[in-house]
Amino acid sequence: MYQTIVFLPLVASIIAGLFGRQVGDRGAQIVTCGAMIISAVLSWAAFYQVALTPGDHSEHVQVLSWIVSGDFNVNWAFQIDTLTAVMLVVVNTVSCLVHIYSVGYMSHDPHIPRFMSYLSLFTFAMLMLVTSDNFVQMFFGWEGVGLASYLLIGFWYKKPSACAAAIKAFVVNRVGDFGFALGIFAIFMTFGSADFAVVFANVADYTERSIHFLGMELDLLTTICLLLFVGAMGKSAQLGLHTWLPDAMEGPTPVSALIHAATMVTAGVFMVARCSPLFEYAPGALDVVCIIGASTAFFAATVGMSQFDIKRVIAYSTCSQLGYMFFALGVGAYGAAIFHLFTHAFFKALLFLGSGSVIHASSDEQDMRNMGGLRTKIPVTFWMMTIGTIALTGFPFTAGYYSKDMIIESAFAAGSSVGNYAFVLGVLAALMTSFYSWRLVFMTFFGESRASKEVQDHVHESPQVMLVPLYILAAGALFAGILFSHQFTGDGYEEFWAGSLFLLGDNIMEAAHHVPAAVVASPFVAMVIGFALAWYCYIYRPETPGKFVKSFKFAHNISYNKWYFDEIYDAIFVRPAMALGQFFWKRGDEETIDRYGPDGVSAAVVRMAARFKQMQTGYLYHYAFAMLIGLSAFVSWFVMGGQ
Amino acid sequence: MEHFPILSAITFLPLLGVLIILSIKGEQEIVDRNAKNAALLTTVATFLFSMVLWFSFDQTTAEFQFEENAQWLGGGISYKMGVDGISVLFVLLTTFIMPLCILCGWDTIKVRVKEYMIAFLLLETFMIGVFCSLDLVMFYVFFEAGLIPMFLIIGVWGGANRVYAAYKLFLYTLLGSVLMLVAMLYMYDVAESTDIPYIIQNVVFDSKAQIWLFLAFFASFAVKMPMWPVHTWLPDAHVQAPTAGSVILAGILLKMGGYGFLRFSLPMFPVASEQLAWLIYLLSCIAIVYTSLVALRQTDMKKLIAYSSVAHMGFVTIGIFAFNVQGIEGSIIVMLAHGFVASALFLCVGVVYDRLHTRDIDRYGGLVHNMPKYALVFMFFTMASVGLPGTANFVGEVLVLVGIFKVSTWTTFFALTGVILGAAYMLYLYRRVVFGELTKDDVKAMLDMDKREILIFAPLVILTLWMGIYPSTFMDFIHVSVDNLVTQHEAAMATYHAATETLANAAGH
Amino acid sequence: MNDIFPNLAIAYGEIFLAVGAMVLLMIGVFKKNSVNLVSWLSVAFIAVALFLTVVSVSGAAFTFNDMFVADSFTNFMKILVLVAAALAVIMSREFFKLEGDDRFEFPVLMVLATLGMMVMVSANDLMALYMGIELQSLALYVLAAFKRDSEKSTEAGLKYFVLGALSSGILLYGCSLVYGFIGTTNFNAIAMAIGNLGDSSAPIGAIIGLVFVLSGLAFKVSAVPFHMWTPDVYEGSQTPVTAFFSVAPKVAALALLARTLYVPFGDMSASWGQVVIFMAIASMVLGSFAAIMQTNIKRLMAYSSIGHVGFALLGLIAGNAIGLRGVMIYMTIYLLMNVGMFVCIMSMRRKEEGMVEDISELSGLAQNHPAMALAISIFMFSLAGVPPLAGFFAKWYVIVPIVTEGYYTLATIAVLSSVVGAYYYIRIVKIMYFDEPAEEFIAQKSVPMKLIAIAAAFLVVMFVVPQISNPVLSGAESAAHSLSQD
Amino acid sequence: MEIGIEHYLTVAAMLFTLGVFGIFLNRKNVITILLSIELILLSVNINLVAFSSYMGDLVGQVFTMLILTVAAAEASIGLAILVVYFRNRGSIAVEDIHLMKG
Amino acid sequence: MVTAITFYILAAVLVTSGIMVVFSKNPVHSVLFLILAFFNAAGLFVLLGAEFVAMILVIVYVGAVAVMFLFVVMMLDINFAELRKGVMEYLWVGLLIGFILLLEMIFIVGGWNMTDGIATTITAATPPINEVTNTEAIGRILYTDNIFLFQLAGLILLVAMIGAIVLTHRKRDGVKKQNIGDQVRRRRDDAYEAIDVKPGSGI
Repeated sequence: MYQTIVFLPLVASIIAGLFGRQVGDRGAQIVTCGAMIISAVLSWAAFYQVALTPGDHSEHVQVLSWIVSGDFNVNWAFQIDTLTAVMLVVVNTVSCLVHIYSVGYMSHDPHIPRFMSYLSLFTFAMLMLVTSDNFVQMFFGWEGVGLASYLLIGFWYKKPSACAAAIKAFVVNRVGDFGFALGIFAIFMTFGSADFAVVFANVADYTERSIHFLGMELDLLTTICLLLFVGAMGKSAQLGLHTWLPDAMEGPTPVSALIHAATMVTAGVFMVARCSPLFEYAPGALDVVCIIGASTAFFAATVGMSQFDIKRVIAYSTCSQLGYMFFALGVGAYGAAIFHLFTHAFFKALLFLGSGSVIHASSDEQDMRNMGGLRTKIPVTFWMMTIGTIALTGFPFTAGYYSKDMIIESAFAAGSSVGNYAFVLGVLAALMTSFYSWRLVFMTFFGESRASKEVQDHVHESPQVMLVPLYILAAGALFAGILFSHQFTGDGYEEFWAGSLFLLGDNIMEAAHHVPAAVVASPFVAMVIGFALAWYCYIYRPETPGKFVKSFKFAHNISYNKWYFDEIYDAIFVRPAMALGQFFWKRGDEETIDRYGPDGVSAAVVRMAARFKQMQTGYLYHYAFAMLIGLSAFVSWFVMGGQ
Repeated sequence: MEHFPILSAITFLPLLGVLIILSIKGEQEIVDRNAKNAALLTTVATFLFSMVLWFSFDQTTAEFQFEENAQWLGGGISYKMGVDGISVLFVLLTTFIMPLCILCGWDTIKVRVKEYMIAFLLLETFMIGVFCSLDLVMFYVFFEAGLIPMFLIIGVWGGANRVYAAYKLFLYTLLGSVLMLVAMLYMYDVAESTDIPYIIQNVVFDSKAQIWLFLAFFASFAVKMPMWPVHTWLPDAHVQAPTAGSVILAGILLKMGGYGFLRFSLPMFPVASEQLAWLIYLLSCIAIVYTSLVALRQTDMKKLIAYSSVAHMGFVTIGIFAFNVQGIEGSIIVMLAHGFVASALFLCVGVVYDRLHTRDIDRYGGLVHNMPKYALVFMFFTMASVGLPGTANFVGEVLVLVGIFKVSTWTTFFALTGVILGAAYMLYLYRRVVFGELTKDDVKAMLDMDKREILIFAPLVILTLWMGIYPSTFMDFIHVSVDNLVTQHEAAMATYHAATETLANAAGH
Repeated sequence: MNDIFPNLAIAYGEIFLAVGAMVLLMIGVFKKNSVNLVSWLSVAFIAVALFLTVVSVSGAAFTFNDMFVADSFTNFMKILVLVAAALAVIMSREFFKLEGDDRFEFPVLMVLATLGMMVMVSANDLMALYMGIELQSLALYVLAAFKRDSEKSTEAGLKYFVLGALSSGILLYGCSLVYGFIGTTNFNAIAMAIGNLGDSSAPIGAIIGLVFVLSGLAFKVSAVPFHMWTPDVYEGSQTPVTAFFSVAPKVAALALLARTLYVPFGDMSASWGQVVIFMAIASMVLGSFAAIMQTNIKRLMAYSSIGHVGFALLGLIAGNAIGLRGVMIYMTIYLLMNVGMFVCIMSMRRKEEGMVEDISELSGLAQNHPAMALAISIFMFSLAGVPPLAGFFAKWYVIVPIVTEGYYTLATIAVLSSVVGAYYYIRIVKIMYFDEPAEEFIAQKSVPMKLIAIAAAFLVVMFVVPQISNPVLSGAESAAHSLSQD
Repeated sequence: MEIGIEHYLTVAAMLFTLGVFGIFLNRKNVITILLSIELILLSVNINLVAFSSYMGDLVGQVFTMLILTVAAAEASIGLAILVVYFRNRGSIAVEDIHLMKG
Repeated sequence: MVTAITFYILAAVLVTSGIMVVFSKNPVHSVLFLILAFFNAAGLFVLLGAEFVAMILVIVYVGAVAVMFLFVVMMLDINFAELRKGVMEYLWVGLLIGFILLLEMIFIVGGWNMTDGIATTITAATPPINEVTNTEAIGRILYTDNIFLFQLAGLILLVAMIGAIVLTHRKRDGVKKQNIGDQVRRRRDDAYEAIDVKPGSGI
C-alpha cells in the first residue's frame, strides 16, 4: 500500500511528462488527478490504520538498497508511523485538491501536461521525504521537492522574474541543504549510520560529547541539531533564509498553495519533529529553534502588513505561521507544531486557492490596490477566503484557534526566558496576523472596485472544478481543529503519536492546558484588536493607512521593503560572488595564472629563444670566441677547482 | 590455453578499425561514409567486447584480473595488463562513451572525416591502455600517447582559437607528466621493476623520497585532473575542441588524473599522501570555490561547463585523499558520474552549437519553446550536474563528503559551498539558454533534437539515473578493491608510525 | 705486435672501402657520365663493407700495433654509420637528379668520409683518432661546400672548415698534453697507466689534455659550446649532405667519444663527468630553445640535433654499460627519425622554385599530401619524445642510467628541455595540420625515397613491438658490455 | 742556464694562444685565419717534439709528421674553399661571412 | 749555454713572427712571417734532436704550403685595406680570456716531470744517437708500427686532392688550350680568304 501511495504520483508524473503529447491535456489531467485521488484515499486509510487505530502500527518497508559503501549503508525504505501518516494525509489531500483545482485554473495554459507532471513529481518527492527511514533518503526528498519547486516556480519561463525566483528558491534552499548535509555527515560520523532507527536509539550515548568542527570544539548533539536546523530553516523559509518564499509566488497559484503553503515549506517542521530524539538531547539547539521561529513569526507578520501583492501577503503569512510551528518545536510542543502544520495546510491552501480564484477572476491581477468590491461579484470565493481568514487568525473553534493558541500557551508554559520571548512575539504576531489578514479581505472584497473597466467586466466566479477543492479545504479549515486537537495535543497524545514524537521531559502541552486565563485569552484579544484596526483603517477610515505611512515613513519602509533582506543579501552575497567570479576569472585566471603560468612561461621561452638566436650572429669570430670561452671555462674549472 | 588476452583485444581492437579505415579508398563521399561506419562499428564492437569484463569480472577479489604478462623492451619493463575493481569501470566507461562520440560527430564533421575517425580510434586505444596497464612505463606510454590524437582533434577540428588551446593542452600536460617520468625512473631504480602490483605490494619507498615522488606524480595528475591552479588549459581546450573532443576530454581524459592518484599516489606513497593531504585539500577547496565563482561569470557555454568540471574534479581529489572507503568509492563514482554528466552536457552544448554555431550564451534564450525535448534533456543533466539526489553525481558527492567529513570539516565546508555555487551557475546557465522569451530569429529556426541525438542521450540518461538510484550495480565492482586499498594504506601508515616512533625512542635514549 | 704483418682480417671493411673509393674514383674519372653507376656502386660497396664488418669480427680484437680495435661496439656503431651513409648516397641521387650539378666526386667523397668515420669508430690510439677525424672532416668540408657556385654552400664550407680546423688544433693540443703527461698515445696503454696511478689523482696535464680532447670531440658532435657551426652548415649545405651530417659523423664522433672516455680515461670519470654534464645540459637547453625561432627547416633540424646530442651525452655521463647502451639505442633511433625527416624535407619541392626549406611552406600539407604529412608528424612527435613513438624510448634509455646513478636534477632538466623542444616540433605538426593549405608540392616520385620514408616511419611507430625493438636492444646491450668492462 | 722542456712548452703555449687570437680577433680576411691555424698546429708540433725528445720516445715525432701531412692537406682544402667562396662573394673579409645566422 | 742562447733567440723570433702573422695588416707579410716562424721552429726541433722533423717542416711547410698560401693571396687580389671600426668591442675581453688561458697552460705544462709511470708506458723508445740517426729511427717505425697511420695519411692527401679539384676545377669557356689534333687538321683554306678589293670602295 505504501509503495502505491508513494510511487503512484511518480508514475503519473512520468506519464504526463514524457508522454504528454501522446495522452493529451485531458489525459494528463486524468492520469495525474486519478493517481492523486487514489493516493489520497489510501493515505487516509493509512492514517486511520496507523494513527487512529489503537496500538503500534508503525511499519518499516524496505524497497531497494541504495548506497552501500563500507559501513555507510543507505536503503530506499519507508518508515511509517503516526508522524508519517499525518504528513501523508496532509500532503496527499492538499495535493489531490490542488491537482483538481489546477484542472480549472490552468485550463488556458498551453502546457497542461507539463504542469500536471510537475505537480505529481513534487508530490512524489514530498512523499519520499516524509516516508523516509533515513536521513539520506530524506535528503533525496528534500532536494526533490526543491527541484519540483524550482520547476513550478519557473513554470512560466517567459517571465524573467519567474526564472529568477526559481533560481533563488533553489539556491537559497541549497544554502539550507548545506547545513542539512553537514548535519547528516556529522550524524553518520557519530553514529555510523544514517538510519533514523539506529541514530535515535543511540542518541543517549552521545550526550556531553564534543565534536571538532571547523576548528572549534563544539557540543556534538547541539552541533548536529543546529546543522539540521539550518536545513529546516532553508526549506521552511525561516528568518534569514526566508527570502525565496515571497518571490516563489511567481509560480502559478496552485503551486503556491501546494508547495509554498501546505506541504514543502513544512518539511522543515516535519524534519525537526522527526528528529525530536536528537533535539531533545540538545536543549541549546531547541532554544535556537525557538528564537528563530518566534523571530520569524514576528518579522514576517510585520512585513505582511504592508504588502500589496495578494499572494505575497499570504506568503509572508505562511512564513510567519511556520515561525509559530518552529517555536512550538523549540519549546518541545512537537504535537502542537505538527497540529498547526496540519491545520495550517488546510486554511493556508484554502487562502491561496481562494486568492487564485480572485486572481483568476480579475484577469491575473495580483495587486490588491487594483481590486476591491469583489464581494458581490465572486461571493463563493469571498466566503471561502473569509473562512480561511478566520481560521488563520484563530477565531475560536476554527482549526487555527486550536493549534495556534496551543502553541502560544505552550510557549508560555515553557516558562523559560526563550519561551517568554516566543510567547510575547507570538501574541504580537497574532495581532498583526489578524490585521493583515483582514486587511487583505477588506482591500480585496470591500469598498469600491479600483480595477480598470475592462477587468471589471470580466470578473466571474470560478468553475466548479476550482470551487469544490475550496469547499473541502474550507471544511478542513473549520473542523480539523475540533476533530483532531484531542489526538494531536490533548489527552490522546501518547496513544496517537505512539512514540513517533520523542519527549525527554514532561509533556509541555499538559502544562499548556493549565496556563493562566490571561494567557489563554491573549491571542484572542490580539486577534480582535487586529481585526478592529484593519476595519478602522480600510473600511471605516480608508485614508488612515496613507497618513500612517506619511508619519511613520521609516517603519513603513522597513516593513514594505521586507527589512531590506534582499538588498542586504544582494550586497553581501550575490554581488560579491559575481564580482569575485569576475575577479578570479579576469584577474586570477587570465591575468595571473595564465599570464605568469603557461603564457608567461611560453613568452619567457620565446624571449630566451630570441636571445639564443641573437647569439648565433653568423660571424666566425664569435663562433670561435664561444669555443674559446667554453674551453677556457673548462680549463679554469679544473685548474682553479683543483679537480 | 591460459586465457584469451581479452584486455589486449579490447585495447587494440580500435587499431584494427584504424587499419580498416586507412585501407578505404575511393571517392571522397564514399570514403567518408565508410570511415564513419567503420569507426562506429569498431567502437560498438569494442564496447560489446568489453562487456565480457562486465560479466566475467570477479567482484569478490582485489586481485588484478584478466592479467597478461610478457617481456617487453628489455629487462625490467614488461607488457603487463590487468584490471581490478578500480580500473575496470573506467575501461567500461571509455568503451561506452566512444560510440557516442563517433555518433555525435556523425553529421557535423564534414572535413577530413577519415582522419577524424582515426584520431578517435587511436585515442580509444590509448585511453583503454592507460586503465589496463600494470606497468609504469606502459602506463606512461599510453598516458602520453593520448596527447597526440587529442592535439590533432582540437587543432584540426576545433574552433577559432584552436591552435592556442591545442598547444596549451599538449605542452601543459607534457610538462606535468615528464616530471612523473623522472619519478618513475627513480622508482624503477629503487624497485628494479616497473611492475605496478609488485611495487605496490613489495616496495616501500623512503618517506623523504616519497614526498618528491608524490609531488612528481602530482604534477602530472594535477594537470590532468585538472586542479587549481594548473587548470587553465581545460577551459581553453574544451571551448576549442569539437564536441566529441570535449566529451572525451571531460568524460575520460580528466579521469586519468584521478585514476592515477588511486593507482599510484595512494598505494605507492602512502606516507607522502598522508603528509601532503592538506595540500590536496587546500587546492581542491580553492578549485571548487574559485572555479565555481568563475563559472558564474562565463558567457561561453562550454567554458562554463569546463569550469564546472574543474570544480567536480575537486571533489574527486578530496575524496581520494580522505583515505577511507567512502571517500575513495565516492570519488570513483563522482568520476564515473562526471563521465556521463559532463559528457552529456558537452553534447548538449554540441546540439545547439551544431545549429547556431556559437557557444555564446547570450545568443540563445527561450529554446524551450521550440526545442522541448532538448530542454528536458538539458534540464536533466543540469540537475545531475548540480548533484540532485537520484542522479549519479549525488551518490558520489555524498560519499566523498561523508568520507572527508571524518577527516576535515573545513574541507567539507568549502566543498559544500561549491555545491551551492554549482546550483547557482548551472541554473543560471540553463535559464539564460533555455528559458526566457524566444526572440531571436535564428534561434527560432532551430529544430528540436533528431533521432540520432536522442539515441546519443538516451543511454546517458539511463545510466545517470541507474547509478543514482541503484548504484550497487557499479559499486559492487569496486568495494573489494577499495577496501583492500584502504587496508593497505592503513597498514603502511601503521608501519611508518611504528618506525618513526622507534626512531624517536632511539633518539631519545 | 708480435707479427710484422698486422692482422688485417678485422679491418676488411675499412680496407675494402678504401680500395673501393679508389676504384670508384677511377671509374668516375675514366668513364664518361658515370655518376649514376658510381653512386649505386658506392652504395653497394658500403653494403659490402657492412657485410665484411659484421662477419669479420667476433669478440674484441686489436691490430695495427693496437691502434685499431674491433669489437661488437665498433660493429654496432659502424653499422649505423654505414647505413646512414648508404641512405645519404641514395638520397643524393634523387637530389642531384633534380638539382643538376651531378658530379661523381660526391659519392667518392661520401665513401671516403665514411671510411674516416669507421676509422674513428675503431680508433684505439690518439693518432688513429686524429687521422680518422681528419679523413672524415676533410671530406666533409668539401661536401659542405660542394655546391660551389652557391654563396650559402661555400660559406657553410668555409665556416665549417675554419672552426673545424680550430677544433682540430684544440684536439691536437690536448693529444700532445696527454701524450706528454702519460707517455703514450695508445688507449690501452693510457688506461693501464692511469690504472697504475691507483688512488693518487692523474697529473693535471693529463686532465687538461683530456679536456682539450673532449672539446675537440665535442665540436664533432656539435655539443654546446662547440656547436656554433652546426646551424649555419646545416642550412648552407645541400640537403643530402645535411642529412648525412646530421647522423653519420655524430654517430662516429659519439662512438669515439665513448671509447675515449670509457677506455683510456675510464678511471677519470669524476673529472670528465663534470664537463660532459655541462655540455649535455647546455646542449639540451640550447637545442630546445634556439630552435623555436627558426623558420628554415634545416636550421631547425640543426638545433634539434644539438638537443639530441645533449640527450645522447646523458648516457655517457652514467659511465656504465647501461648508459652506453642508452647512447647506442639513442643513436639508432635518432638515425631513423632524422633520415626519415630529411627524406621528407627533400620532397618539399615546387616546380619553379625547386627545393623549399621554409617551414611555413608546409602549411596545410595534411590536405595536399596526407601521407607525407603523416610521416613528418610521426617523425616530429618522435623527435619530441612523445610515446609510443621510438623517440620516447630513446630518451628513456638514456635517462634511466643517469637516474640510476643519482643525477636527479640532470634528469629533470633533461625532461623539461624536452618539453620545450616539443614546442617547436609540434609547431610543424600544427602548420601541416591546422593551417590553410599552401601551394602544393610536387609529389615524391622516387621509389627508394618513398621506401626509406615509409620504412623509417614504420620503424619509429613500431618500435614498441618487441620483435622490432629487441634486435636493437640486445645488440646495444652486448655492444655496450664489450666496451665497458663492467 | 738550463733549457728545460717547460721552455719549449711555454713557447708552444704562446703560439697556441696567438693562433687562437688570430682566429677570433682577426676581422680582416680569412687568409690570416688559415695562417693562425697553421700557428696552432705548429705549437702542437713543438709540444710533441719536445715531449718526444725529453721522454726519449719517437711516437711524438711520428705524430708530428702526421700532423704536418694533414696540415698540408688541410691547407689545400681550406684554400680551395676560400677560392670558391671568393669567386662567389668577391671578398674574403671575415665580416662579410654572415649570410646565415640566427 | 750556447743552447740556451740559441733557444732564446729562436724562441723570441718565433713568438715575434707569430705575433706578426696575426697582427700584420698585409696578408703577404703574414705569410712571410709564418715562413720565418717555421724556420725558427725547425731550429728548435734541431735543438731538440729531431732533425728529420725539422727538415720536413722546412721542406714541406716552407717549400709547399707557405708558397701555396702566397699563391692564393696573390691570386685573390685582396684589398687589404682598412680595419673596420666598431668591430673590436670584445677585444679586451678576448685578450683577457686568452691571456688567462695562456697562463693556465703555462702553469700546467710547467708541472711536467719525467715519472716512472711515463717511462713504463713508452711504446717506441728512441734508440741511442750513436746507433741510428733520428731519420733512421723514424724510418724503422713509420712503415711498420705505424703503417696504418701512414696509409691513412695517404688517404687524407687523396681526399685533399679530390676536394681541391672538385671545388676549384671547372671547365670554362674562353680558356685557350692547345689542341694538337686541331692544329694538325688545320688547312690553309680555313685560315684565310682572298678578297678582291675594289679600289676606292673599301672592304
